[in-house]
Amino acid sequence: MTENILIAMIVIPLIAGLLSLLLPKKGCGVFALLAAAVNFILAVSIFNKELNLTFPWAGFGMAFSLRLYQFSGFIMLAAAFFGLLISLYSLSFLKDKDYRRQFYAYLLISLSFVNGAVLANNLVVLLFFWEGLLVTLFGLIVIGGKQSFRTATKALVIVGLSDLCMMAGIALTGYLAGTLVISDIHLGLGSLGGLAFILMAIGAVSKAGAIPFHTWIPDAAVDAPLPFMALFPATLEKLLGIYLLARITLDMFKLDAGSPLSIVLMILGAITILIAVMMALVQKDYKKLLSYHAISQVGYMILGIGTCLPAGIAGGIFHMLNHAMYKCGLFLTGGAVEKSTGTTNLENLGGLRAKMPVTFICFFITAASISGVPPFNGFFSKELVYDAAMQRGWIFYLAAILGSFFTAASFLKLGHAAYFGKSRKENKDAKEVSVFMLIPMITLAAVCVIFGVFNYLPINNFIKPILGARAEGHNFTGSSVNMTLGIITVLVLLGAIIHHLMAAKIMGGGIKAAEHIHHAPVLSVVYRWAEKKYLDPYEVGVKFVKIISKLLWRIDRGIDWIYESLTPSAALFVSRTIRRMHTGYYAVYIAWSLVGALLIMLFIFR
Amino acid sequence: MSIDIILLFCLVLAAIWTVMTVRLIHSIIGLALTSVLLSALMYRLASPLAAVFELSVCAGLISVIFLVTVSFTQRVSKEEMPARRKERFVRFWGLLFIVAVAGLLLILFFKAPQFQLPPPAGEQNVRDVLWNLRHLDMLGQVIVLLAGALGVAVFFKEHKK
Amino acid sequence: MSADLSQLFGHFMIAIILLFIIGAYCILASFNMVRILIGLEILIKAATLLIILAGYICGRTALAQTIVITLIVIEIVVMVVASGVTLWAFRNNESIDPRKLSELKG
Amino acid sequence: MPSLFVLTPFLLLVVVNLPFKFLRKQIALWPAVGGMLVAQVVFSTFYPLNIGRGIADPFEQFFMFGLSLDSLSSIMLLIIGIVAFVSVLVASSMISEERQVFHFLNLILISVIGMNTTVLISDIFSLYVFVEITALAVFVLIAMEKGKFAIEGTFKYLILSAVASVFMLTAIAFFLMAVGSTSFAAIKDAFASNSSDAFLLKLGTGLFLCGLLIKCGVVPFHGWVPDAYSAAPASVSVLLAGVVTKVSGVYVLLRLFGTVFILNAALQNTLLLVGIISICFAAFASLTQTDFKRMLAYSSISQVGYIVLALGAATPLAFVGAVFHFFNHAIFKSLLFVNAASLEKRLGTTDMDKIGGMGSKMKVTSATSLIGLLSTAGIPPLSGFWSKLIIIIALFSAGRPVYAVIALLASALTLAYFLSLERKVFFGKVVASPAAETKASFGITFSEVLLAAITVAAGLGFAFILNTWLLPLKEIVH
Repeated sequence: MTENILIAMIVIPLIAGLLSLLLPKKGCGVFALLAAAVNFILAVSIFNKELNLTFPWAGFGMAFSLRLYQFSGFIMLAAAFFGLLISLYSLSFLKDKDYRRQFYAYLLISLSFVNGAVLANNLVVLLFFWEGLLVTLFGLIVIGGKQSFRTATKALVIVGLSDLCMMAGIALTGYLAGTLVISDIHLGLGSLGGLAFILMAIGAVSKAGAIPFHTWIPDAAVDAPLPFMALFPATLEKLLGIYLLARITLDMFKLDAGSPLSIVLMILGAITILIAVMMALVQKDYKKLLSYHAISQVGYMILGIGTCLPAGIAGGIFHMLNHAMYKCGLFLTGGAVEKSTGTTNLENLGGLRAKMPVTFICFFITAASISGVPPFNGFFSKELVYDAAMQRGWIFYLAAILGSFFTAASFLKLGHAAYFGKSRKENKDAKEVSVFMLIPMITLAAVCVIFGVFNYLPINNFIKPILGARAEGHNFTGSSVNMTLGIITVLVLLGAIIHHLMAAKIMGGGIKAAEHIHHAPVLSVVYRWAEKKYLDPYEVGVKFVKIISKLLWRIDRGIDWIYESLTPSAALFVSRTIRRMHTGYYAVYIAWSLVGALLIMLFIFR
Repeated sequence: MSIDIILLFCLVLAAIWTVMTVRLIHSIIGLALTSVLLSALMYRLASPLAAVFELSVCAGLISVIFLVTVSFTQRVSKEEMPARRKERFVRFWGLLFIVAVAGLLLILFFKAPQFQLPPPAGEQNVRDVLWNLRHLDMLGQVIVLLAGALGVAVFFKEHKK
Repeated sequence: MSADLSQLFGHFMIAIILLFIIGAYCILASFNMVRILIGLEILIKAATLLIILAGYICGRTALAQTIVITLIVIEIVVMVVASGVTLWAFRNNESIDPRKLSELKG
Repeated sequence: MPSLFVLTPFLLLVVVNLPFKFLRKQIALWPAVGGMLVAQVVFSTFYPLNIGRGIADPFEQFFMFGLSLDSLSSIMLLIIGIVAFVSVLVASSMISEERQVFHFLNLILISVIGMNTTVLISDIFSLYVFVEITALAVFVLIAMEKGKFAIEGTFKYLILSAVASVFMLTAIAFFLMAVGSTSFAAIKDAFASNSSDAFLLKLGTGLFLCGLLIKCGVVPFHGWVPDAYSAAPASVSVLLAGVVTKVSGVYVLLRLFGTVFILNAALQNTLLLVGIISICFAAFASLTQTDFKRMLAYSSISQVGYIVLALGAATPLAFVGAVFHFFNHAIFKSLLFVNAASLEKRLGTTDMDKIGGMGSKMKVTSATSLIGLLSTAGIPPLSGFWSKLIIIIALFSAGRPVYAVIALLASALTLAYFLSLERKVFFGKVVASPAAETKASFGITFSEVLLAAITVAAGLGFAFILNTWLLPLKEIVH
């Protein structure tokens, strides 16, 4: 009867979610926490098992079939883990919010749908849960406030459109493969196969939030409740999107290194990395900056999987896990700052290091992790991706490493502005947040360290089994796969730090606050050396980067403009023309009918 | 055969007159005339019962209905007539043209195709068919008449306020 | 199908097609609702004649007559309702010009 | 058994019209009609579950109606029952004047008889008769209040419907000539056996198709649809949009072109083209509508396009998808028209420029309308999604990927216009609140909740519905 546990994984959170709508507002948080804990325990208990469950569902080959194996178990475990942490965090964060009942309900239902989508072994079942997440996504953004309906609509339209692509992809795949059972599908990339792959991949990467399907995420960062950001764009969507991308590249289609589609994926990854990180660099809002990084990091995962090399795939999936950890952690620190100061605008923040030491330490670890500082986890996954990207072409590597540089730079800026510098009067009353909010942050930071230092733990337990035969004879663990690349990474990071310090000085942003770095024995020398020699080019460089960033901001908003203005106005034009054709005079309508009838008769007797 | 052709010709002429004539009353009379010719054709086609029905109901009752409607609504003075005649001609000369051209083309080029017909059935009496085989149509007629009665009640019955 | 029947069909068909043209033209070009109904009547008459013709040609006059009788009953009720609509259009607009009935549009 | 669905309402109609005063009392009329419809729903729901199929029909020997009840008819009966019941419920809270109530219920009964018979019939001329009866009853229903717009809408509907009748009658004449009979069985044999004249059959099929397309109201035969839907009184527009057009047009299309006629390639292409044109054209047209009911009418055209499209794919799966979409569409479109009725009752208008921010004031209406709109746009897990999915899969497997992709893109358009509607009406700013605010009545609220519940339940339990009610359809399609 162990198979039934698969059903329980879907049904228990769903029912709990619906129940929490009925509970009184005070109790629902605790209830949701318990439900999330049960979900987590279940996920742990079936991790590393292989189960199959099929029962007839809808005929025409659409059986309700679930399959638990290494990969799905891993994703479920991760999702359950984050679900648990977020519900714990929300307990305090959403204490006095009116919408918390709905929030918990959507959270639990989302967990249920994630479990279902991950377990699904039938494309239609997958689509069912996948699309179900769209509804909870909409609901979660909408409860944020007055402005959020617009954002929610935007998200719904963008994600909904790409899901329609995926629906078409699924229909096409089912048609080509002759079956809808995922584990039986092994397609080549012929002309139609390629189309099916592209359609499915659009669904996957847009769920993960890659460019150009990303524009709702920064908007949601401002409008939606913060735990939503930590839960959805930062973790669950990445888990699902990358999961599906990995499934379609690894199992369902045979994507080889060197095939044009692989290069398309890599280019998409590289572009996503660069554009989003440049965007992040010019943000002045804590949450918005983080949200752009949530987009940028997807690029690494897509790049990694797109290489189709074992190291790259391992790196991509590992990066997905790591990213979920640190980005979730970062958003949680953002939430802590918002909770205690009431703002996330960097211009109104400063000197929080002393007032919120625990938050600061968590921020420090997770930020270092996202920047790829050894020995935190981000470093190792990025190294795997670098290694694979280098093998496929130096240009991809260059894009990745540049992305890394700017990531580090922007987090230095963020950390500097929020935690160092002078304390502003807006946040002089700030104090450390409650323990419920701290525990998730600390947990995540700790895991970042553990997965970094003991990186063989996740790699051997989670990642390698997924790759199966592909991983034979490869070793992804250890300090770094490729020492040279590792050293370059470290140098780049140092460069980023220097860049930040110079920039901070030139821009006049609280340089004193960075003194501990400034006076570090080695750095001070490098710093002084750099200051003398490269000051002017540096200024130019900084300006140049800023111009590029501004330009990219325009491009980014341009994509937004296509979504928000161009397409609608074209549609409206067509619509108005059609409306004008309906003059209201009956003879016109009869004439249409007669002409239509004539055409049909001609067509039939052609 | 030739009687058929003459009747058909008259039928078309009557229809054209019905449409082209200026006064509505003439139009209604034209329609009744068309009906009469139609029932004659039905008689020619071995359908006497339908012909009787057509004659009594279409030529009679429908004309009455139209006359009632016109008497409720039409308000055209005699002075307006010439203007109306002109305006009507402007709009309807096209019909004459189309009918002439189409009629000519059809007469010249329309070849009656040889159809493959279903096997002949034993001749049945109309009453037998109507009363024994098509109960549903009878029910339909009853309900249609009820609907018509309701229509009259809704549209024509003035009710006190 | 004998040659006689074929010729008969041809003659009737020409008249029926002309009736369809006349009726359709009347419906499309009339500025008076009663005339539109008259146009409809002509169309329905053409269809009636066609049904009788079909019954005659394939030797099912009984069935065709039954159909036509039912059809005539329906036709008259449709005309009653249509007259009612015309009447109320006149009461609402002081006119039975169908051009006045084009306020619902777009 | 099948003739009960015709005779029961007929008997009720006769009883209601007997000249006894107490029978005309409203208090007896509403429950009688409502109860009859509920009974119809219950019977037709359990038909596929093999309950009540064995009940002998005493009328069968007496009247030779030649009715036949199969899986397709039972679904249609179910839909007719539900929607007519909802329409009666809505009317019960909108109409109060005694004469009007009497007329309304009589006409509803007549239209229900018409539709019930239409779906049970197996003779092409009787089919025409009952389609016409339904239409007649609905003409009077739309025009019942005799307002300016109501008369105008009725007029356009009447004229176009009469043109459709002419098409259908001509087609019937050709069928009669080719087959020598008007029963479905004979026509089906004629198609299958090759012993009849192919040209006449083709001619008849084409003309009948044109007539039916006018009745369905698909582009370019749709001119009357927005006018009639928006001009009808609230309760009638529920009936008209939810089931009348669907049964007298779309059902007949499904029945004839799915189970009786054999579609050749040209006919399939015709249906596919008409379907896809309707989907896109109407979706665009509804984008800039300012009247709630007009927008719904255009969306109705667009959704009927999906059904026609699926029929054009001509596979059993597509047919099942079409019927499922038919069911879903009837339910959620009625739901949306009930929402419109609710707005109309409360605010006296359905012009969206004059309505705004009703979300907080009309919670049930706004929530249920969201369900209806999302289901129409095909957002999972609501029912509309599943039927669209089946249609799309069927189109792919019938080798028509282009149509499938266009249909998908159009459903994105649907989403767009519905979201704009939702934002205007329920989330936007509160536009000067009208004086005539009354409380929503029980009838409307109940029907909203009922229909929304069916939509959600059909979405969550679509597998069950598909297996129980829709899979038997495969047997009647060829």
